[in-house]
Amino acid sequence: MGRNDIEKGGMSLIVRTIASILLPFILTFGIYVVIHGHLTPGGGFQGGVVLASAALVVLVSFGYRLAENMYKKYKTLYSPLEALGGILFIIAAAIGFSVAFFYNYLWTSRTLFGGTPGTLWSGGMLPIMNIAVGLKVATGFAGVLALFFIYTYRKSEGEKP
Amino acid sequence: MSVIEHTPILTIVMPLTFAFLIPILTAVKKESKIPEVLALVGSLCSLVFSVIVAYAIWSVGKPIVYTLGADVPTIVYRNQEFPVRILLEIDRLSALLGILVAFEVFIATIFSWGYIRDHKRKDKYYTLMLLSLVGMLGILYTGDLFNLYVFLEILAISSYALVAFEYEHPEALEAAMKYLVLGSISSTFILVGIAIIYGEFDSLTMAMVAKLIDEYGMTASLVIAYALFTMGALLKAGVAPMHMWLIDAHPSAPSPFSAVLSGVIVKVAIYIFLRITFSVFGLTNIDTTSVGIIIVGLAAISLTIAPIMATAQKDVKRLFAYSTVTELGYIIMGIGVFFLAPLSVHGILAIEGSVFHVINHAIYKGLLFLVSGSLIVAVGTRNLTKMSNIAKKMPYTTIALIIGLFSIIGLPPLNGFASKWLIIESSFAYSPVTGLFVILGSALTFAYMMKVVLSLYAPGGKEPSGEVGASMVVPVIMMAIICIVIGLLAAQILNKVIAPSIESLISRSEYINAVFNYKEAALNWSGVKLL
Amino acid sequence: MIPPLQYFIALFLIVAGIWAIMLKKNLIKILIGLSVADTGVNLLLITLAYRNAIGGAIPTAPIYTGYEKGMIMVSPLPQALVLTAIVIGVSVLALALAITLQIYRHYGTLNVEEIRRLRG
Amino acid sequence: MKEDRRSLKIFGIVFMTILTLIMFLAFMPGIGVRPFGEISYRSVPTDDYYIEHGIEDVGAYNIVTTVVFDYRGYDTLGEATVLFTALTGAAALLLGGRRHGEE
Repeated sequence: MGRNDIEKGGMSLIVRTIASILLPFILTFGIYVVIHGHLTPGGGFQGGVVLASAALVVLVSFGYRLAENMYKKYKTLYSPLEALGGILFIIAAAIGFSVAFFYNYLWTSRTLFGGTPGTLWSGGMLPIMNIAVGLKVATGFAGVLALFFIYTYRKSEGEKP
Repeated sequence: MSVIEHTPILTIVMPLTFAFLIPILTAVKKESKIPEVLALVGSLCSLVFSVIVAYAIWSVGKPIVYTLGADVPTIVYRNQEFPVRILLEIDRLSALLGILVAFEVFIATIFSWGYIRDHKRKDKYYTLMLLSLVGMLGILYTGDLFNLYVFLEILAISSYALVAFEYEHPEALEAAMKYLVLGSISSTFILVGIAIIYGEFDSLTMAMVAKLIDEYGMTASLVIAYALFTMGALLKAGVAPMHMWLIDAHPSAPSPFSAVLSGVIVKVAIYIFLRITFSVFGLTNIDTTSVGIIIVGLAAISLTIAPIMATAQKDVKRLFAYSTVTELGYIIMGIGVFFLAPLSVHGILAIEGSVFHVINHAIYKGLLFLVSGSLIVAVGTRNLTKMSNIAKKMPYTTIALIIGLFSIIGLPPLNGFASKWLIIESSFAYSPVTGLFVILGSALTFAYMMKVVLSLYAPGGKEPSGEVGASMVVPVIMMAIICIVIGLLAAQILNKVIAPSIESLISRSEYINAVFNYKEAALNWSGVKLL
Repeated sequence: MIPPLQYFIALFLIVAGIWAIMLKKNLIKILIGLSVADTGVNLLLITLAYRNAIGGAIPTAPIYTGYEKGMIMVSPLPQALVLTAIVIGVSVLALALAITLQIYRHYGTLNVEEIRRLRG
Repeated sequence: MKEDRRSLKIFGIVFMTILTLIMFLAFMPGIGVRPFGEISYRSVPTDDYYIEHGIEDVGAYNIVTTVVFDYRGYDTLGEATVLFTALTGAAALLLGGRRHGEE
């Protein structure tokens, strides 16, 4: 902690400790919301946003240095991951091509996710689509947030003498 | 069911899949030609599929319905079954415009091969280009109101991003911001209109809404919903008093996308207006005279103000953007004359002229914007007074440009003549006043386009180093050839292509009944005659 | 002439948002107006989903987990539409913010009138 | 210049007032959309269908998710595409700046 870290965009030790304690809970909750999307309120989008908020917590509390390291490591990854979510969604929709696009083949034939309604193992292609959309939304929003964060920080740094 | 029966959805999903593949494959292998190749294949796929869909519809002669996730759920309403799911409903007009859209994006993608070469962000460019194609095809093929809004937003967001793409020039950013704000307002209008319709009928399927409107008649809230739709669509189209964003946005985009913007995206907004008017609300349920007067008024403003402003422009792309507003005036004028004299002979002639002009304008304005791209690459400037000796150094591009310019002026053997003549003739038949505005617009178009022609031969300025690469010459020449071909075959195209499309646009019962007999209306390959 | 309160609030948000878009000078305020108008439309759609129960009971969300017999549910369709509309609104906002960042870098101001030609 | 701005402002206020009145009119009881909470006599029972048949058609307890991913899955595909478009657009605008030479 100290002035230097704060100037680098990070926050004080208290905030960072609390953030690192909270982080696993946020992630667990996000994943829970995604995979229980067909049973309880929530779903791919809501869970994805919760997961992306974990990324926001990291960005805000740990600041620019960590964000930049993460960014350098994964900068080629977030856009392909989001696209992968989209492809997964299209594939899930295309499973029903024997009848029509978006036909819920998995449920009507009870092949996969074909259990009793109300259990986790039900809903046909819904869990797959929830996971695909969750992946897409989480990476998408995390990517946008990281982009804004790094862009604004670099700009303010560049303007300093 | 074979794959061929899924062509309506494949037309939309194939380019989407390729758009998703671009970032994945680019991450695997950088500094390669992957984005270009994928974009080319994606747009070619949807071109081929849209031609197949159009061929099937022409041989069946009825609208085609594709139910997404078909089979089980239908609800019974008044002893008639109809699907609760999202529908694709394609009639002849949407199939025709689908081919046009896919073709224009395909040509622009070929042209981009040379224009965007070695750009650092070219993968983003090609992804956005494919996504704009997905948005346009989705709008044209959909039979569901909210789905129309979703695809409108895909189209809009990709357009905003591509207008701002060359942000090294700050005016691109301003133009994109203006476009974004006005586009969002128009989207909000359309969404409120959809909400009102949902509140009235609890249904979003266009054909179902149309049937219910016929049954219960218009209420005050439906009139307001129609007004909101019209306002939103005309704002998106950029008709005269709301044209300021268009003048900034179209020149600021990269030239191939300028061609797509001016050529087809503006027309998609007009398609939304036509579809909402004819198929959802119906001519008998709206006050055609007052709508017609408003539209003719807007057209008259477009036809006078825009060409006068264009004459003063030095920037070649800005001049073409003003010209787009003028041409929109022609299209809107035809539609307005139809509203004022619905279902009369010259009314139908007028709207046929409008739809024909939509196609012709897409071809020659696409050509002109692509040529402006070639000039930017070869000369390095958009200023007409600073170019010289274009004709000598770039012979093929010049020939194509001159064909495009003569076409836009309306010289007889070329395609611009046929559609403009239809609009002039029918608007004179309706009233000399409307005819006068159209003639005025033509005369002013002649004036400012001759300015471009003269500057091609003028000395004193920067000279191009030579002809641009083959990937930039071939599409332009192709467009020029199409200009000539459409001009020569104008009568046949009018009878075989345009007139049936208008017929299916006007016949509302056909559109409604296709959904209630959705099983017969599905694309069934056995019903299609092979030539 | 004021519509029922439930609709009035949604319509007020839409109109206030468009008002801010048209009359405010600061780009960020314009974007806030955009967001407010979006929220208004979403509220309008959600309002249309509500259905009165027959016995005066409060209707529940359309989810069968924890369902008891005799409960009535609100319409699920507008909720799905709102889910879509929210994400679309957020996407437009993200792109608009990206453009705004670039505009601020080039001009050093967010005032619409000071930015050359960017008026209306 | 200043006069110009004032006339623009007056036009904006007039336009907005008209728009406000029009939108309010659409929701007035009696002439407009159905009153709050009531089911319109004109409406189609689509929503009842979703509630009654959702479980047997799709097999999920959350009817909203059922509508989002199954009955209106195509909209959701479009929505996911919107998000992808916006991210691609934002990346195209924010990356590749000249000043830092990054990416």
